[in-house]
Amino acid sequence: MDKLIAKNPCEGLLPLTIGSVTLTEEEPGVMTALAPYKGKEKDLSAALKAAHGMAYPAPNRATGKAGSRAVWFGHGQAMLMGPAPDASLAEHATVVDQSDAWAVVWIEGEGVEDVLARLVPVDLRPAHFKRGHTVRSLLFHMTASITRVGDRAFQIMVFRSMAETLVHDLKTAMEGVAARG
Amino acid sequence: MRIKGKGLIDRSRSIPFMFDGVRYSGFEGDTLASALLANGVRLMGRSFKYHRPRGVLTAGSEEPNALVTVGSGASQEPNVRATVQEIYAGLEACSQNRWPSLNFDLLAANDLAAPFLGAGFYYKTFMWPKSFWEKVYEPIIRRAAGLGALSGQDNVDKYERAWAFCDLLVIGAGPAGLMAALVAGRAGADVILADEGSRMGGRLLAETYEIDGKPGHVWVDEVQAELEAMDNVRLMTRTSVAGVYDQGTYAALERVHHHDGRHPHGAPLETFWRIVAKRSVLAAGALERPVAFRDNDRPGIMTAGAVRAYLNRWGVSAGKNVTVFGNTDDIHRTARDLLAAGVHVAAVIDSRHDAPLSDDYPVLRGAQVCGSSGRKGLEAITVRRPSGEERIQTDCLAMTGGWNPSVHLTCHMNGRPTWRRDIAAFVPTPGAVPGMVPAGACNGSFSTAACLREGIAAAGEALADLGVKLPEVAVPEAEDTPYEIAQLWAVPGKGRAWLDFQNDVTVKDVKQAAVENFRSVEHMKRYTTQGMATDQGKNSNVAALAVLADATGRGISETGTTTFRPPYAPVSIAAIAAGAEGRGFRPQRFTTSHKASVARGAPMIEAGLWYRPSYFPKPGETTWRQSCDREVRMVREAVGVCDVSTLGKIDIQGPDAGAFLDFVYTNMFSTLKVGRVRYGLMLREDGYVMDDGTTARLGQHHYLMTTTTAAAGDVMKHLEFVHQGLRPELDVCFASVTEQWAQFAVAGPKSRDLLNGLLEKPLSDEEWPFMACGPVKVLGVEGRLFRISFSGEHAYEIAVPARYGASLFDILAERAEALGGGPYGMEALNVLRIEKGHITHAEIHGRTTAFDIGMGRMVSQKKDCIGKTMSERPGLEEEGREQLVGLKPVGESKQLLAGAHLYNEGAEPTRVNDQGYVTSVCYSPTLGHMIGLGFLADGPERHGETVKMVDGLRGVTTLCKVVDPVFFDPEGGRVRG
Amino acid sequence: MRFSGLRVLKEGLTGNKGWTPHWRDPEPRPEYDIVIIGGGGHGLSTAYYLAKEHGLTNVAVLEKGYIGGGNVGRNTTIVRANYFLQGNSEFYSHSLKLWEGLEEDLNYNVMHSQRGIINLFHSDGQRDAAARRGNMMISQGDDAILLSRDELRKMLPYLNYDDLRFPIYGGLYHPRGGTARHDAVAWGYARGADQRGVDLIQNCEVTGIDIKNGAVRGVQTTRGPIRARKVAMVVAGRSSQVAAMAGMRLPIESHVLQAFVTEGLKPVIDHVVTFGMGHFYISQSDKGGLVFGGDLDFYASYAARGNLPTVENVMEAGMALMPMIGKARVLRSWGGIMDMSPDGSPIIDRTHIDGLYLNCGWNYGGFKAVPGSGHVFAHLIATDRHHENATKFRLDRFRTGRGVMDEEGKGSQHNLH
Amino acid sequence: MRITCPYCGERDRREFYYRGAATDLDRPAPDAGEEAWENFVFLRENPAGVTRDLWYHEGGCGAWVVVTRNTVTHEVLETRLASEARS
Repeated sequence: MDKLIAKNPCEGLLPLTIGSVTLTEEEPGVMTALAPYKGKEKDLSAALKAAHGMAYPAPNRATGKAGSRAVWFGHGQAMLMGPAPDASLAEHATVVDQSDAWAVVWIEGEGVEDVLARLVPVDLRPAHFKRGHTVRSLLFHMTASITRVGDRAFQIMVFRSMAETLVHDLKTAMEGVAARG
Repeated sequence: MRIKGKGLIDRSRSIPFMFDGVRYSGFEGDTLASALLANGVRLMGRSFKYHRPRGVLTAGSEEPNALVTVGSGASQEPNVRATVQEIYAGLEACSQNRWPSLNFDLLAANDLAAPFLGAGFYYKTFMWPKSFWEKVYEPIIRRAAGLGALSGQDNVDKYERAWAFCDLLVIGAGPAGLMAALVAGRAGADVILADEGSRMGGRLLAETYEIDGKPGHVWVDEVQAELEAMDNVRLMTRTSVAGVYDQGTYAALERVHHHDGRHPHGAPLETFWRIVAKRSVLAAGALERPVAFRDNDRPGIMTAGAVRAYLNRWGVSAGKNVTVFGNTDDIHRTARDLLAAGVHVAAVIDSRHDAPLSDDYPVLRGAQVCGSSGRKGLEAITVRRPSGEERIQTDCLAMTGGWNPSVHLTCHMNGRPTWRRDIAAFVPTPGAVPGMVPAGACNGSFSTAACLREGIAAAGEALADLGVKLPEVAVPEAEDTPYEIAQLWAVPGKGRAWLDFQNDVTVKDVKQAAVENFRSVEHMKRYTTQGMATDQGKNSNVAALAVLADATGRGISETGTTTFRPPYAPVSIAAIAAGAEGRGFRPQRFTTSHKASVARGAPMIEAGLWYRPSYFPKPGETTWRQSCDREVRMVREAVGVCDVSTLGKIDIQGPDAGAFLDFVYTNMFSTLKVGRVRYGLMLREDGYVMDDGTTARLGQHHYLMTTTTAAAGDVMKHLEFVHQGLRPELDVCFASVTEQWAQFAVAGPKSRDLLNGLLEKPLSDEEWPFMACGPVKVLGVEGRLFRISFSGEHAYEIAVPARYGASLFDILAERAEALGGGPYGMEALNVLRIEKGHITHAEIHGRTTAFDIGMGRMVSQKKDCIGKTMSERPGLEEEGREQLVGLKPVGESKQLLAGAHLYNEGAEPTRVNDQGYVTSVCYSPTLGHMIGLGFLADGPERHGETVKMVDGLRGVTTLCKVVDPVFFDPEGGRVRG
Repeated sequence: MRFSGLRVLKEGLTGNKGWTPHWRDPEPRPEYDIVIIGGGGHGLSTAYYLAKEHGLTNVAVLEKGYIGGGNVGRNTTIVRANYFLQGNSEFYSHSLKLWEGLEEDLNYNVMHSQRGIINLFHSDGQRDAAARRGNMMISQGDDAILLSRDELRKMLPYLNYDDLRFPIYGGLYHPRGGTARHDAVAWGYARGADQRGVDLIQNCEVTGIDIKNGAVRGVQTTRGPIRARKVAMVVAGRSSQVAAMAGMRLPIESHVLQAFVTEGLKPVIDHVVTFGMGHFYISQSDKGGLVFGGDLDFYASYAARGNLPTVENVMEAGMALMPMIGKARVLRSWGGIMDMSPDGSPIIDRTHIDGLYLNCGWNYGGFKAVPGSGHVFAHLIATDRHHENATKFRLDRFRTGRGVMDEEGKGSQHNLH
Repeated sequence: MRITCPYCGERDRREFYYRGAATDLDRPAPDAGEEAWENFVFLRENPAGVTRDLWYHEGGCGAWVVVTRNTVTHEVLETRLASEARS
């Protein structure tokens, strides 16, 4: 009997360390896009809190913690990352499985902001972009979700099909920063 | 000539370099220009038009003469300013625009023909005989023109782009900029200080000024050290701010490795910065302007400020016997600096009648230099005094016509500078760039003390808006000499007096332009080419317009300036485009079956950003057609597998999902049953077809829309617009799930057999009729199945979460092969759909209506939808429109070509006889001949008629029968069977 | 004065003292038969052909700034006749023919250089579209050649054939396409019109259009009122504002289009080359600068200056397509104001006001149209009938949907053409 | 150029897609007549000065934004969500 074998988006591409910065693939678990129905944002937030222990995130913010996070994902949308969504959420929001739609990487180390400054048109320096902050923006030519998850660490998401370009672009930037010494 | 003990160079480090094949040496800190001058080299280039011998004129990026080519091979860099290029061991530079050599340039003959080559001469000649312009004249002109040469080889160097953000960007690190950055930094503001030089300090490095009793450069070092220690301050040297854009966006070019010739792995040669600053202080300094007099372009004649810079910063005297000429006190400072360094000053020629006298050097008051001599370098000047003309031997003339504040960046947003009569210069107009405050010399304040004061004030003004309060700072003590100038643009007299050195524009040219009624400053510029050289008129604009003003009897203010446009200093294309070369031009999107397809030998072709397999060659197949024909037969006779994941998939949910779909599609979706799929047509608001695709109803409030691969992004944008902009009251949400699902078409009479091995429950026509959809378990994984068909066969599309895509493709392909089928690519997909008359964006190319493609009846009359009203305009659905038909060759020629045009059988193939065109063609292995789809005037009424297909490009004429666009199985029995 | 090589020689030998103004600067008279609003390329050529072809010389061209100060002096100087839709095809063909005799006609060297244009294509679909275009060009009587990738490699060896994100499949070659010296075109027409008696009035801004009983009577200007029987609006970039003076609302949105020139370089690019995947077009001027451009900045603007994202996009396309230009440095960038129309094609028509004529909506393509536009517009003004090569540029085509010429297939969103 | 997205704050212009005049929000009734529809789909005020137009935060949050700005100076005066600007 045949069996379906799962593959990660960045398989064969990561991990990668250049200079002081390390890039690894993250396995985020279940990813669920939540889009609250009209006027249901508060109810959804309450349900989310009850079921998963985190509020529905405000724009540009992520709630929860590693392994169980809700990341604001744009106009009328958040991405629940980690737990399988509780059935109660569907009363207040559309619930769409996106577990396989995104390549998720973790980039960390001294100078990581300099690496991202080569690709992202948003100020991600610690004073302006703190832990728990997130943006929807561009990473070179790709739309991306970027979240600060540590003092020197970011989670970056792009469409799954673009994993190779993501790694290529980050690698080039990492080399440029490393070469500056 | 190097002067002992002078300069800010490191004499302990001697550096060898080459210029025009000759080995020289200089010191750490030298530019190519300073090192060549130190070695006694004066001739460094040739002018553009007359190929006049030229030496260095300035000591900065505005240099018009000393342009060289650095390096060779793919790294060859043309038009490098010798005044900016720092030397390093191994640097190889060559002069340019000369043949065979710099010293002996045959094209210098142009100089003799100068009387015939004046302003705009080419507009008046080269017209006879008619054919000679392109064949003879233009090629000669082209070859003679241009400066340096590109290598012609692909770029191999790395470049980089980056972003930076700050509260305050300070542009220029002279006294004003340093002071502004210092106080802003102390106040805790987030500061970037950028300077184009290799070292901060600006003119303080070139002059002998003291600040707070210390030599200027020592003060600079102290300030720099304090700034470096601040976390909130970022210092960027070798960084030229090139452009100012809206809302505080600045472009800057950092030269990262030009100065050392090193290429550490991954290191960029240049970085192109996008700096976003809430406020900025412009402290760009000023540029000195030459004076126009006869033959003022000889090597050895340079600006006085450059002579001082070479002396004070690089310890080089530009001559042994120097003369100085000008109209401000700067000439006396120049003489004093030279004398202090032990250089002989032959004479100081001051155009002002009340000029100060000196005991140390001869001063000729009220005098002007009116000519020069010396073949490839200055030997003597002629001075005109009230008493008569006098010749003075000299090997270097330091001249000044005063200073032009560097107002350029304040003009990038359409600001016009303001003329200040007292300093005979343009200064920035306040508010020209929102949030930018000019300070110091660029603002027309030339003394060191004024620069320091204005630096503090500008930082205060800029930051006050941001709520940052500056600490009290004492203004350091420095010279505060008033700037006194007597206007002097061009010394009257015969002969040619240069304004634009590189482009060889003289005072006469400007006057002639005025005579010919090119009196607007823009006309003069365009007619003479003044200001269009690599310095963009930095050395010539003001003097040229002063000459024009004089020639037209207007004031300078009234005459106005041309427009300063970005970039301030030229920026390489490679830097601005960094990262986009080759495959980096756009992201690459790979399907989950990509690797497996490549492993099977499939050539991958671009489909938007995606890659898709063209065909899957089998052993023995030598052409794509063989593979394609086999794949088509395979689908028609057994089963084929094709990755269709690239089609856009949009998940649409909410109580109003049905109503929303009814509004974006021409046909009804609210009436679709759960578990069923329907084909939908989408219009643009102007009534033309936008896209098509199938939409499945997965639940009461849950739909899944598919779009074409090409239009996926546009459709998403459109849906968001319709929802947010036109129908925000509808409770509906959508999410792209294109990437979540890997989806494969399984098509052919044996498709059900293939799938039955993978699904929990065998498929039946009762449970799974044509256009059914629903959830399934695929080898234990939750998936989705759609019984839809693009090929016209009994077919399904099966979807699983993308992580399983690669695995499922392998299993499907292997099982298909076991059933006598296999995977198929885009070529076969295209043939299958043409055989069925299915359209793609080759047919819905943005100019076709539902009426044109035979789907007019799909525009429901029961409801409004996007595009409906405009689709009912008379011109969009009337007689004479070109409409979709099938085409079949019936004459001798059996060839059909997409892009060919259609004519009536007996008509000449001319535009006026045009009846339509062919959009898609293929060889149909099913039918055994070529078939085509096209648009023909009133086509549907002409089935059975013979028309003529003409392809003039490829010399093919084919008689075609007009037929129904559905060539194969018109009843559609196979999809249901 | 007639220009010739001999004249240049003679003047050179006598100190260049005999040159005279290329055109006069007359004071505006109180009345003309025809007033043309706009002293750009199209306005000047209209005046020229009114005088030359129709003997109408009691004509004034009113220019608010200086002659040729608009888009005719800020473009990438490309001249071509490679359209594929009826209406456009015959018009640009007509215009190109006028270009081909322009130097002799004007006695002015506008440096029309038929160095050939190559439009690259990067997919089967693009090749089919190029073939459709090329076949239309041929059936119109113009020239077009379909080049294979191998033929291109020989002709343009410097393109990126091996590593391009969107590989080159081939090109559509239009040998009669090329470039011209933009300013000279304006000056040549200005001089020609002036010599025939047309008054070119600079620094004269029109502030109002006088209309009485549905007919035009003249214009108000910053230099006083001027009466006229016929008034022609030829003010691409300001069409909406001028038409508003006549109470008209146009199907026009104004957009910035940037262009770029590099420092002078020895010849490396002999043709005009366009990239099919990044909207990029380039040629090398006779002075040696690479002259190139790309997309609009895409937002409505009258600022005549652009922004960085478009600069970067254009450079990206250039670098991707021809990696050898990396070390060329951009010397200057500028922006023109484009009249973008809802189908990407121009409007040359009468208006609902008697004696008021409209010429606008040139999108990206106004420069190459300068001779043709002036020629057919002069015909319309003089005869009140559309020229046979410009029957389809009607103002009402959007309302009726008849004869829409959407070459890009992008529909009514103005900036997508 | 920088535009303030009501959700994301000030962002570079490259993150946005431009559509055109905000009159695109004022869709006429299907039976409003030829003139109203021509006006809506094709004709434009096209002012040299303050205008309202529609931008889509495509490289960001996906919001359609009505931007009030000056077409001569490029000054941005106000931004609002399209979904709220209309109601």
